[in-house]
Amino acid sequence: MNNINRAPIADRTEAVESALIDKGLLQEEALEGFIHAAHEWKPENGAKVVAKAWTDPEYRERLLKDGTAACAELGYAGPQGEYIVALEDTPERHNVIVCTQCSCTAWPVLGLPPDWYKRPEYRARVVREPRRVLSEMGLDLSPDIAVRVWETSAETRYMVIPLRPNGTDGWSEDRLASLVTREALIGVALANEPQD
Amino acid sequence: MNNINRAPIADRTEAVESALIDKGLLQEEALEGFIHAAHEWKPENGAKVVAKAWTDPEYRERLLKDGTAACAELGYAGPQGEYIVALEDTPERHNVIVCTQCSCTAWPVLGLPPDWYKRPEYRARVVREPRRVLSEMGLDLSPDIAVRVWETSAETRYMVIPLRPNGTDGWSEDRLASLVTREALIGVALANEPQD
Amino acid sequence: MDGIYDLGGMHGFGAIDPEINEPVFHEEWQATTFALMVVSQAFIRNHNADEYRHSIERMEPAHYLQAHYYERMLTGTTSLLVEKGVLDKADLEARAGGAFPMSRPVADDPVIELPSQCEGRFSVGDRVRVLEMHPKGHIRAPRFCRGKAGTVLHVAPKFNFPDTSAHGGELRLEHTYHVEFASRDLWPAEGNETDTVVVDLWDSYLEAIVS
Amino acid sequence: MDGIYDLGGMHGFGAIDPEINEPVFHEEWQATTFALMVVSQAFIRNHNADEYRHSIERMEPAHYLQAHYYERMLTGTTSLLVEKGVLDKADLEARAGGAFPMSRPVADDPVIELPSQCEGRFSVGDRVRVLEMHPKGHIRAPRFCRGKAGTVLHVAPKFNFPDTSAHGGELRLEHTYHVEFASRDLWPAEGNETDTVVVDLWDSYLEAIVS
Repeated sequence: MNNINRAPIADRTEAVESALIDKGLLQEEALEGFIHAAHEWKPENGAKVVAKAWTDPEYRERLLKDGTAACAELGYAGPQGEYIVALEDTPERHNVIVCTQCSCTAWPVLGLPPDWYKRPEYRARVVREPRRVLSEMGLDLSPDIAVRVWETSAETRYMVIPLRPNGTDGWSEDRLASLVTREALIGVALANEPQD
Repeated sequence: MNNINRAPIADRTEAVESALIDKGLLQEEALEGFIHAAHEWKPENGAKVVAKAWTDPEYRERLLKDGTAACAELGYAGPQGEYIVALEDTPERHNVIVCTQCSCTAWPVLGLPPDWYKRPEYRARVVREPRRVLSEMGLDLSPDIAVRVWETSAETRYMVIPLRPNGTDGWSEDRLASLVTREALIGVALANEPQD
Repeated sequence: MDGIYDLGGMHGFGAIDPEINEPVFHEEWQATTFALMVVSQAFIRNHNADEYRHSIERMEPAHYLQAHYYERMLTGTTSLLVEKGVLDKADLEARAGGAFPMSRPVADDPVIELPSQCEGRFSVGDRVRVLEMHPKGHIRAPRFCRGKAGTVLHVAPKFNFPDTSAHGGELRLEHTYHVEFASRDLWPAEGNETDTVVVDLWDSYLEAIVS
Repeated sequence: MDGIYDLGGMHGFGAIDPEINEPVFHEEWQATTFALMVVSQAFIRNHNADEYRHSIERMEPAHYLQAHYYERMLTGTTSLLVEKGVLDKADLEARAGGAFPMSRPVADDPVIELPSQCEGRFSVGDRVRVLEMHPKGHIRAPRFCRGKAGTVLHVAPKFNFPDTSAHGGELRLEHTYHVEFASRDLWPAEGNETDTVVVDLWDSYLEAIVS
């Protein structure tokens, strides 16, 4: 039963598309809009939110109090962003996000999630052995730092506000944003250090 | 990682065999003996045990008290038969066997287990919804009959002694044995009714 | 359902393998599938996200584990379109030139009775326990926290209770709570004493711990 | 390990599909694999059945679920032969003309400390509870009965305790017990009141229930 020879996945996809078009339910161009939108949801958006929070204490406060509204201020809103909660890293606590049961993510600020986030390995392991997973991914946390893993099991969508790296005093928001990767917004990495 | 194109399973098997032969660890003929033995373990053996238990009350008593010894009396012993326990069906209780974690079976009296017994479907479902599984397999049990599912989690190997069908008075052991299938010895079927 | 999708805490999985500069989609069919998932919501009567999630959870377990995310998306979406009579499986297989495996059917009797909790019962700081429940249908409380005790960190707005809405049942709004569990309460042998896991849980999934 | 092999009670699986007059082996490689598994025991230092079972449990979960029984047998057996230095993976892949996936490595720290119980502690009729334990290595108490209470039906002879022997640890002999659980205690919503599940459990897995 499991060794069925499935039609190639591209052919299965085209079968659904062509069947919907032939039934008059879909116009081919309709798909383009959604594909375009998917490219507008990206971690660069979240990076700008973080950079602003690093430089503007009042914005940071608004972001922590109402993430959805603070992201919308910068134009980031939409599906999978109906209730955004920003998680503040501190020297004492590191935050990391997962969705063990599917692959929920805050699309408007993190983008569609990367493959590793959606695969069974990350989903199975990070809730149970986060330090080991982070270490394998290149982030060794001191045992003094508490790890808080956030399981995206309902409708809240999370983003991490990583610690601002040292040596970035006086940097512009744009320059700061360039230090914030998707991995940092998920919590499997820190913000990048400035390159000398 | 999961979509690896594995070498065909027959080629992988041959790779192991040829590597062991080239290392001088194995002579090709050595395998034949084990393959031959595998064909000697068969449900017809268990059927004979059941038929004898149906006709010889003292044997039945010995079988229930020490299944290993009673099977050995008829010449059925060997690997996966070191501690055999026979389970007696009654009008009030039906027994059914599974190994949820691998596929352990009493080889000498049941034979190597059939594919359906080793697949995830049976292993996952029969402990939790035995009545439904049995019904799907053609055995509808009255709600008045208790179901006892035996999970082969340690070294005990089980066989079921099904109820002797009506209309078999005076039958010889051989004739009775022909009514006992592997499915009946596992408990997913009853002994066959005599054909008119 | 106690299904394969509920992976949190399962042993036996290997390394995470991040890709540098991963594109939004790796292949065209993935982009198409994403868009088909979005537009299909319009063709499915009373479509909701819970029913959609469950359509993926119902995939054959071996297929689920092996499939790419967008193959899971296509399988779930198409299964719903076929189940609702919008598309026909035989027609799709003819078009695809081969087998097009669908998700397995919804279980009989998929929902367990949990009283509606439209008034939020809990506040920040409350100690709560997740019910030890095992419905055959959709549920969003991962198994690793069922039966476990935690503390409410945050009260989130009300959202549709997924267990009923996934199965065409009652649409009811309930608060969800960010409930923090000590990692050691979930997996005694692992983690640091200070490590925690926060799970976002509907009111109906919880009971008060009276101390 | 809380692994994929521990399937008892998992939802989402379909119909059982028995074959009429099934042969002992369907294909020649299956017979060869069976014989290779048996003879290989001689080439593996201190081989035991527990280590062998665990070599299969350590398969990649997606591979495990999808593989035929004899493919699981070949993968486990070959993984042990490679791990023990008898065979070489690269050589096998060259011979096979393609990838030959092995089982994943044994976890660090696979065994949890359980005191040896060489004297049988329980008798027929005793009420016992299965410990709520989750080692990363081999264990033969299925998860569906951990933490649950049952009654001893039968005391079986002593057998090697698998959790330690699978990992090259202490060889210790303990009685196993046929412990009967009410089906409703395992899965409250299912089965009849009279239905039960009997699990064969080593002494170390159990604790007495003092009433």
